[in-house]
Amino acid sequence: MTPLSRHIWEGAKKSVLKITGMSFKYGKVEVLHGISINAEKGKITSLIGANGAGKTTTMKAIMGLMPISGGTIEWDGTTLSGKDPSDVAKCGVALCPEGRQLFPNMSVYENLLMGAYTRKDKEEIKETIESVYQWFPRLVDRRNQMAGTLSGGEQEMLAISRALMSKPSLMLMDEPSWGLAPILVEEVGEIIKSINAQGTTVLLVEQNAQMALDLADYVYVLETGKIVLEGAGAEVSANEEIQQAYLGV
Amino acid sequence: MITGNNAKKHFVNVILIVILVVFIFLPKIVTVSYYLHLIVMSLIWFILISGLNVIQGYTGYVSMCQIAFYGIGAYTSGLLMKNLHWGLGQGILAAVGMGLIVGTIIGFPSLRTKGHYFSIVTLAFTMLMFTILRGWSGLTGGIVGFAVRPVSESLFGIPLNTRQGYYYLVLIFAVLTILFVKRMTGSRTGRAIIAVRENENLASSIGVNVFAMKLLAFDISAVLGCIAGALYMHYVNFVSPAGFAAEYAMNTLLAGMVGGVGTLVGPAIGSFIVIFLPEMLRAAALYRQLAFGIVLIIIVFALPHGVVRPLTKLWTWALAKIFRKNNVEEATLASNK
Amino acid sequence: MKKGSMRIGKVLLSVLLIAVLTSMTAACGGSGSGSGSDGGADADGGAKTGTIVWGVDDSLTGTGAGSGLPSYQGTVLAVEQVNAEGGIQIGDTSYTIQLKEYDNKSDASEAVSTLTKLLDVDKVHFVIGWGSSTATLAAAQIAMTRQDDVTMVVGNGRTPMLMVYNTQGNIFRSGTGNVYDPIGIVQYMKEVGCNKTGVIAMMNDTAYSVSAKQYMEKFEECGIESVGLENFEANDTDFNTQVTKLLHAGADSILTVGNIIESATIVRTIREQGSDIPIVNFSAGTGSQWLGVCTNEQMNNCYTTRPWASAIGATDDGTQEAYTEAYIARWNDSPAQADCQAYDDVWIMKAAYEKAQSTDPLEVRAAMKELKVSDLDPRCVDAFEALDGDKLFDEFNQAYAPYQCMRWSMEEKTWTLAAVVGRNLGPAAHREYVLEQREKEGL
Amino acid sequence: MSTMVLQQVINGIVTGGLYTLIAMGLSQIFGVLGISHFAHGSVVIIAGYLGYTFTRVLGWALFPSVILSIICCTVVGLLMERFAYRPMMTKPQINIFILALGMLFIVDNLAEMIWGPDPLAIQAASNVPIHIGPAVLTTFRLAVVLINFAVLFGLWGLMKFTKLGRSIRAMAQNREAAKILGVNLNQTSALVFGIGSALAGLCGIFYTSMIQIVPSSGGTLVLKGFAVMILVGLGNIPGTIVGGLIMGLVESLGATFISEAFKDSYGFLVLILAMLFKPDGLFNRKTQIKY
Repeated sequence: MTPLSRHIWEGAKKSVLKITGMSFKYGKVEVLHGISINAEKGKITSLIGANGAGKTTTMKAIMGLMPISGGTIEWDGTTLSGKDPSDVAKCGVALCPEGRQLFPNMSVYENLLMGAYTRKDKEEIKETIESVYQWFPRLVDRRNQMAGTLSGGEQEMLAISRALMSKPSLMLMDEPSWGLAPILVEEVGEIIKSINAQGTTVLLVEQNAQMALDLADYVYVLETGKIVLEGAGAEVSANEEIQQAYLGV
Repeated sequence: MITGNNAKKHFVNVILIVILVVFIFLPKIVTVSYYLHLIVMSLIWFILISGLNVIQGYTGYVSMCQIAFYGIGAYTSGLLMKNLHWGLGQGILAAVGMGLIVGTIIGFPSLRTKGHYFSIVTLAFTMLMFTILRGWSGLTGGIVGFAVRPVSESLFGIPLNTRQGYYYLVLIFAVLTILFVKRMTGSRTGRAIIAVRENENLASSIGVNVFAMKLLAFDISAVLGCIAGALYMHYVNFVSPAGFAAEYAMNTLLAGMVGGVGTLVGPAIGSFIVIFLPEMLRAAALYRQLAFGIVLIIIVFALPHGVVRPLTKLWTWALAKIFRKNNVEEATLASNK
Repeated sequence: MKKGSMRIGKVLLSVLLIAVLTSMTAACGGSGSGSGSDGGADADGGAKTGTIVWGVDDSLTGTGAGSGLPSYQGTVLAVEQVNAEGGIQIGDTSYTIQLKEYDNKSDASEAVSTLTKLLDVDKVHFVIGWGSSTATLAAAQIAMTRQDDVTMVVGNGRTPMLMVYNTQGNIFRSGTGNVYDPIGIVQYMKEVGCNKTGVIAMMNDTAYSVSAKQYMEKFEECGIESVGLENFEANDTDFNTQVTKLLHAGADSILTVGNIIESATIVRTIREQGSDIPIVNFSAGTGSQWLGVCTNEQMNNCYTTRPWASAIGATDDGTQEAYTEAYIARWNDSPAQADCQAYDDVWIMKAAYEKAQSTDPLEVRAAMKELKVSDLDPRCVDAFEALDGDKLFDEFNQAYAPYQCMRWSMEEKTWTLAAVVGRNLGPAAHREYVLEQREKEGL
Repeated sequence: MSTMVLQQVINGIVTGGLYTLIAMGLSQIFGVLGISHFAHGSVVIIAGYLGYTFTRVLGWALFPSVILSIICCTVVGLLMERFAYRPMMTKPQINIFILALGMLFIVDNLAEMIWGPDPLAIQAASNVPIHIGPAVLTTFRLAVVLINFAVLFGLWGLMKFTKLGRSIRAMAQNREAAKILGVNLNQTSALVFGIGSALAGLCGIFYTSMIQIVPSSGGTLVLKGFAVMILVGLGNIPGTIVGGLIMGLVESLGATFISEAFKDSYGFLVLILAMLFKPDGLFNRKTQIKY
């Protein structure tokens, strides 16, 4: 796994993510009840929890896709809450959405170009595409193929690389392991590690608790919209309740 | 012991009978026969929009060819009377038959599409029907249209060529339509059609033959549309293609929409509004069409779910208000027993 | 009935709500408006005055607006002129005319609603206007069943079927029906060089299709070879297909039969296809209407042969010029075909009232039947033909007027009189046509 | 006989081009926003009537009045998107459907009141007939065909190779993903409306100069545009060009060989037959249309 070339990541050095007391309502029903999450700069923070605990809602709230009803979201000194997703993207935040959400009738190359939508520099975009191709060789020979025709693993790789195209300083990853064969889950884990190694702060939301715990420097456990437990990765995985609830031990 | 619920039912039945009585004596109350003319037209349109309600309300598909069924029903019974001298009864039966045939012919291609596509394809059918009615001048008399003699039959002794007589005929058909549609929605097939509206895939997964249900709903709307057309033909005794152009498809859409789709009350309110509103706006003469368009837009913005939803809220509120008092009495009655 | 009664209740409750609502308006609506005609002493005790209310039913919007709007404007112009001169004199009372106008959108159900409202709510006994055929025929069905309540005076609704439904004698028409003998016009066409003529007509209109067939019958008599009959629709906009067919069939002249604007577009299409053959239009329309579609050059070598009474110089006593001036002054729009017809209807009504010397509708109707051409005010635009006994109407209440043939003059950029040619088929042929149709319709 | 067929084919190609122009706007707007934009027909007649007013009533030269008419009708399209459709996006689909029809209805009546019911036409200046063998094509109609293909080719290029084109296509395929990547949906849909309305304006000008315009032309034209859109399936620019030509040819040949009376209905007949066999359109892959 050759490390991505140096120039992509200087942007990711300094920032930190602070979410304080965020709550969210679907109509009259409150789904998130005042959760607070901090993501260390350059660290992998992961958020685990059962299905419907509010993980994806949190990710969408950060990205501005859903208006939050309380609390603030701050990234790199600027408040994101209340911003339109296109502005959030301009602040260097990239979301690799649940279910990948590719553009099925556009080629791999065009999907990648869309990833760099917020960037104006033509030359650098070409360089980023070349480095992504080095990173994911399988995408090279698929470059003119319609995204809809790729396999599950390839689609996940395309989704991640599309998010990388905007040179994000904060990478939000929503269940990257969804629907992938175990060996591919391993591969995706390696990719996340190396992205983080380059200094990008990663907020990982995963149902696959094992993978999340292995990767994460810091873990938050979310149940029915509330943070029930938080701590360093090793500490949380040692906790019996977590093992019973999430690891089936 | 009359519990709260039964009392509500009795109250409703009483209102039901009162309404029926009022409608039976309506010709006596409404002296100016112009307004009786409007009420007859509204009842005819009630039957037409109830048909539209079946396909639109219960399968969620916006059909724009109800006005074409209206035209087919009118032309079928009209031409049969003019050329073969068929009577009113035979004319309506022929219209029903024609409704089934045309409903299936139009239904097959259009029901294969969904949502907006379905509406546009049905609108294309209305255009097609209008062009055929206008172009086939040998049979249909072309753009100017044709006339038939007033009906000679009479109903329970009242001659049908008078306005009162024809009013009762149309009233009977309207009541039959309500009973039929209510019976159908309550029945097993009715529930299957509603299941198709809620979730087609789910409905087919539990064994509902989705296409057959949609086609059945479409045929029912076609038959009701053709009956309304036949009734209109023998009431006005003259028909021209212009009355069934795409422009009037707008009126059926408005009536279905304003009244609120998928309810039994919707067609009643929608058809009365579509007939009475242009007459009220008649004073605007030159600007009448424009006013009608603007009202349409206002309704879309103000009442996205149609008139019925606020009305049903009002109705349930009124019922609750009346019967809460009774419940209190019963509670006290039961407690001191 | 228990299970569903809740929903039935809702249905009938709302229907009741609306029914009660409308019956209330009906009750108050009925008495409110003025009755057909009511006399009354003037406030200052001078000459007694009164008002007569007539209904006007025309297609102000919709497909027929092309003739409906001018027809309404012609009516208003005449009524204003009559009222300006003190209205209608009956005995020592002078009645001013009031109009109650409704738009029937040249549509059957609208015509039924508007006529019913005029009769039941506004209680008028005379309804004039009727600029389009469809609405007129629909209303005629009602006139047949309510002969005592209404008399229809039709202007430009020229469908020959109208008089077939005039079984009760309560429908009058000043505009010449389209059943007429085009022999005069066909001879004139021969003179201007039509040898192989292609016909393009609105065949699905009963009026125009009858005329087109009569033209083609007369072609043989006059030695003109007919090279094809093409069809088009009302409001059609693209005629390339038909024109191409006729030109390729070797036509050296073309006859168009239809509405003003469609005929003008056909002329333009012919000129655009590079042919300058003579074009005869069985159509009317003012110079400006034709120039709205064609250029002056394209109109060269074009003719029109419709009964266009307000053609300058149609009669030599200057009535057409006076009418055209008055119309342009009032509506700053040049007169077309339907307006002068409706204009004459008002003068015919005035003559009937003054002949009957009463405001009773049935007496006025009887007087109108017996009207003589000489009774009419000289300002009548149409040069009505005096039938036997100088009568205006024939036994089916149809009036007759000769036809003019006009040629386009490039200098004056409008139609100029070329010849007074055809006369209509006359009462005998009209009777034969009506009786034959009545039998077919089982009247 | 063969010269006649050639002439009808030429007539069909010319009118087919117009149907493509209007279908292109409808297809893009439907693809990106899921709106059946019936009021597109009104945009066409506004451009036509303005073109008539500028050239015939005010007597301006053809070129400036054409440009001004197209600009005006583009503004009208943008206003419709901003103040009519955008607030209704959250409401049930049927409301947008009726809103669009309502606007078509209103503009129809306004046009009748302002410009009157009679058909009007823009007097095309250079109208010299050109003879292609026995068939005839006026210079103006040739210009129409050429401009038509130039515009459509330009649009195809824009969609295929530019960033704007990509973002429009992306938005059509997955709104949320486009939003995440920084595409401003409101701006893009306004742009799509602008382009669509400009194309409709061009169609209005051509239609009014070659044939003539009546207040109800908007309705018939937009329906033909929809027929083409559904015939070929969504967002497929080359397909829409071919679809428009098919519609034009079917009408002119049908009118020649079958009967003139049903001229308008042949197009719809083709649409209905297409629906029988390919509910998703002739050329399109199975697209997943979300409602």
